[in-house]
Amino acid sequence: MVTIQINGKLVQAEKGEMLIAVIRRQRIDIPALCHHDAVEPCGSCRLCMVEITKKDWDGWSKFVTSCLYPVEPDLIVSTHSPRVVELRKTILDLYLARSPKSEIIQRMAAEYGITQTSYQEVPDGDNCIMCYACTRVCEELGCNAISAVQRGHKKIIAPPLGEPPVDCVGCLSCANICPTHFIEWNDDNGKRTIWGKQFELVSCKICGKKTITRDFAEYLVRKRNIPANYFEICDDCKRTELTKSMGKIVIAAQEISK
Amino acid sequence: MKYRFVIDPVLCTGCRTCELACAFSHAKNLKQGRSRIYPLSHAQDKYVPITCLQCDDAACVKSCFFNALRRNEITGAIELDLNRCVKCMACVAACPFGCALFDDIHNEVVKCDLCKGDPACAHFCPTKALKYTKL
Amino acid sequence: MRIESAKHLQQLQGEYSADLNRFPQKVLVCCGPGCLANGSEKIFNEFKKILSAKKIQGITVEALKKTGCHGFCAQGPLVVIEPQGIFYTRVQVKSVAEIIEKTLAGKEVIPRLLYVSPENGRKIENYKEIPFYSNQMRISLRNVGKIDPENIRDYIALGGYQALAKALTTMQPQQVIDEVNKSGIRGRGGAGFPTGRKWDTCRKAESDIRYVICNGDEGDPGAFMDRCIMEGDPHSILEGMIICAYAIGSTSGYIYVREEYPLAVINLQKAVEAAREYSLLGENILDSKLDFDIKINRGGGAFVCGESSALMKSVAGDVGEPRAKYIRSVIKGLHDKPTVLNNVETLATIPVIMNNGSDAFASIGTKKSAGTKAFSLAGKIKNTGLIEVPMGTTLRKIIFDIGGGIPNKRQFKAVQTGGPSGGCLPESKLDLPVDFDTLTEAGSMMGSGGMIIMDDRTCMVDVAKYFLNFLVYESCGKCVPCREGLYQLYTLCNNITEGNGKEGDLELMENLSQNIQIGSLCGLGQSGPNPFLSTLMYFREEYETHIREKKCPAGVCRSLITYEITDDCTGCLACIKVCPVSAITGQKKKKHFLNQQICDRCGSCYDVCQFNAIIIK
Amino acid sequence: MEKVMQNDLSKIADIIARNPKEPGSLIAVLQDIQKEFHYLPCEALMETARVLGVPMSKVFSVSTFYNAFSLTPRGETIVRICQGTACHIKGGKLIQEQIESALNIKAGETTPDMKFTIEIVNCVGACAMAPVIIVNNDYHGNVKCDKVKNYLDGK
Repeated sequence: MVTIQINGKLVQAEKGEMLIAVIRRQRIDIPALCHHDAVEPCGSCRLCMVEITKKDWDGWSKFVTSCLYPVEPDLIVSTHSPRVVELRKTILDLYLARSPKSEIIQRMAAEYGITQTSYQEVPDGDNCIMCYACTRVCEELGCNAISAVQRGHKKIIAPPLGEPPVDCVGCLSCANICPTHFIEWNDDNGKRTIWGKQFELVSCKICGKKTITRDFAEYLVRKRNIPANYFEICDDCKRTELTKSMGKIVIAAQEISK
Repeated sequence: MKYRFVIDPVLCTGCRTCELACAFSHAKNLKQGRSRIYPLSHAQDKYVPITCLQCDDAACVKSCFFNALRRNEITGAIELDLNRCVKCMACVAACPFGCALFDDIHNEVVKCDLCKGDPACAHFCPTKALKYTKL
Repeated sequence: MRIESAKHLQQLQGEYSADLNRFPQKVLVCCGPGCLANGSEKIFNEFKKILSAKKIQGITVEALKKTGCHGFCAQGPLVVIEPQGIFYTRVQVKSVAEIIEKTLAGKEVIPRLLYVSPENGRKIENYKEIPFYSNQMRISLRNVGKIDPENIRDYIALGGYQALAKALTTMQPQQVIDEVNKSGIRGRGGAGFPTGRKWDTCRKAESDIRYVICNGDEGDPGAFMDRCIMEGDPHSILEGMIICAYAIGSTSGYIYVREEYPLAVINLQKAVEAAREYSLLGENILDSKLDFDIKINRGGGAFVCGESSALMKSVAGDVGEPRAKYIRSVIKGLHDKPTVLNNVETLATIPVIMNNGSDAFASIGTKKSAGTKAFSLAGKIKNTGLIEVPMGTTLRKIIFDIGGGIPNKRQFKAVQTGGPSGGCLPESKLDLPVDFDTLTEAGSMMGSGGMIIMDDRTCMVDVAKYFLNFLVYESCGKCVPCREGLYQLYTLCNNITEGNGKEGDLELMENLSQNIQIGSLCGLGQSGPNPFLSTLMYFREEYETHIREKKCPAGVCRSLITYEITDDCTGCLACIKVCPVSAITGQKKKKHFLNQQICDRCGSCYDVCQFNAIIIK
Repeated sequence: MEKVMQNDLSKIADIIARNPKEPGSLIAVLQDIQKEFHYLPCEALMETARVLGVPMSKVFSVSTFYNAFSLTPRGETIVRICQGTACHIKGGKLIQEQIESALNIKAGETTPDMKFTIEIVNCVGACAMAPVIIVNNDYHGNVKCDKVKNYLDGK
């Protein structure tokens, strides 16, 4: 355990824990777009930056992304110092120029008093804010179906060669983790489409309800050793089946005890 | 593990108090959550409360790539860390008993977490068909 | 050939040196990038052809050396005859036979090929008397231009690998580090981090494996010092790396070299192979139980890979995106192991420190920046080329005494140092002594050592725009301030050059710049606004003229200028010949006419007009 | 994308086999393929991914990140225009425009007859003779606007 100071208050933190976790535990509202507990931090959105200093730093301070800075003893953290707030404003302003239609960006910017970007809107700007959440989640799954392509301002997230990604299993993790809901997909008529690739959805053997994609089910069987028959029926029918078999046992037990 | 959740189906009358208790105790933003327990009927007036069995070698835990499902060693429950969940539905599909669920109201995956050690369902069960007992 | 021990190496040096000096004269043909581009390869081949055919005055083809850059690129192709030091400039293939006949056979100097002093028109025979050379002090470039980089024997003959032998046989690793520390050498790659401290931290980091990486990804546009060392004296880099490996306890090293420098890749590869053959790389080097080998990695062409963590990712075969460095790479670098990353020039300097001692090195330069620094001079300067001077030399001395000043009687306006991370310094800063700290204080930085000199025909807003464009293109795109911020900064700057600047733009840009500096993930973004901020600091009125009067005082921003032909036109036809779009028409001895509709304002006519009859409005 | 011939496929396999079969070889393998074909055929990318055990997405990411790689076939003659700082202030941009208009393509493009490709390079380290263009492997220094066409003739 180490003790650090956040906005003037002494706080206990686990050694090696990232600052953002400690800050959020204190119910201090600190914005972040690329941070998600499910994936490794990458520090691309820069919104969670805080100003840190120590007593023996002679008044010198530095700016770090709290999602990527492990706590150290005697750290003095300001989450809303004037410079940090100014920095967040600039970043949100830049985001607003890039993704003016994104609701979450609009909302976050408004919280920092920005309703209109100071800059020129980026031509063809879309809602992808290049936070890498989708590629990181895909990497974590071990699929690596999509990646960042090109570099700099031209960078986009795309499947290899811009074609339907061979390694995608259609689990929707990327679409779900995307903070701006940019990744499009749809389920229709027992088929799921994402990244231009079509997947067959598994139908429940009993009621026909659609669950996950066949590819994802097979992936779970292969990678995580889960019996294939677990994926044959839906959760509702599984409970009904369980009730039936439990019921038989209950009745049999009652018979015996009589 | 220090406690065990015990279900006695014989005592269950299908009153669905547990469902209500569960939904209320997991309410967020004044909206009730989806119940994690269901007293289902298997014969005339005979019910079995179905909820997560907190399996030892749990398929849901195995299916999660993000370490979002972890066992609470004190309560014995497999808890879902919503901050780590990306709604891939692997656990929902993998649970052989259909006890990992998707809550359309809160738009999140839910499963029984034994209310962190004080299961509301057991608390309110009028017939004591549900019990949470110390080992 | 296996070199068994330090003693064996010493014996070989004697042999090789005698072998090298067995000819009465040597011919050194510069094959540096500048001279090569001017056809020095053909000159070398001509020498080779003639000298292979017959022996002249005891000189065989073996006395002919294809060397690295001699430095004075503006006068290339260069041929030097040693030991007299006769310096032939702008040599052509047809002069080769003459040089052989007159100078080699007849010991006669050819005045036509000598360097002419621009001050008094005197022809200077020995290069050591030319101000360009006499004002220099060469340490990292000590062998460049003097030896055949492809021949390890040349390097050994000049005392190469003796520093390694000294370190391995007479010093403990910690002593080596202490010596480097005491010398006060700071990293020549730009940031100027003390090299000894870096090695020390790496040595003390707990790990079974440590790596040495040489950063040869010289990405700064306008800098070519590292290229010249890699091409002209690759063994000095290897020697520095092996010494470093011994000091920190590493067994494997990498040289990351730009693929845009194909000759550097080839020469380094050959050097590594030769060093292996001589057992200077491999197992039990010089019988000291040190095992070390080097692998060469070619860069893929990304400026950001000059950044340490990006470079290490690239060495590992990944996309060169930097990572946030709360753990420094000396502790957790390549493959998460402690790694020393040093610049080419730094490593090439290490053997000199070992040989001459730390005190000798520390006595050169300034108190906080010891030693010498290599610079490449380019842009609007007479003596473009490669130089090395003690730290603390003033910009004025570098630009005017060594560099010869500004050509075409134009006015000095600014000098750009430090590449895209650096800045532009105006005339008022010319007396600054050049070292790491003064340049940073003045709003620029040392960088890797590129110096671009600008005259009054250079628009500072355009220069800032150029660098911003470069950085937008080279940004890896990982973090927002760099990806979006630099893009917006470029857009605003571009608007100004196109006459669409507004009041308040400069303030917005300043604010944005400050936030990019503190908000970016790596050095590229953090220093990205420097070219803009430094030009704004010293040339604010130029920005304001662009915004308020919609004029470009330097006559560069094409949306803001027009060219006109005045009555001074003598009708010489010169401008008509050079106009690439045929916008100028006219007859001999009659005032020419410029069609503004066709003119694309390239300025070719302006530059060619000898009568100042073309003006910029 | 052009179909790669059968003997090209074996060439690709040879190139990959020259390097250690590990993910760290990725950039080196792609550089060798680029050198051989002057671009990266998509079959080569897939084969590289398979042999080195690197996800295809990463291969694609790397091959689009670095300047050295091109995913489209290049022309016979590659005209590289240096846009280093020294070249820029000495009029490199004008040279670029002249070359673009002479070949009627933009930088980064290839003429429809597959004869020329224009590439922009950020400094080739030959700043002493700025502005510089490189036609295939021949350096041309102190390039003048009106002489640009001469360097392209006969290619």
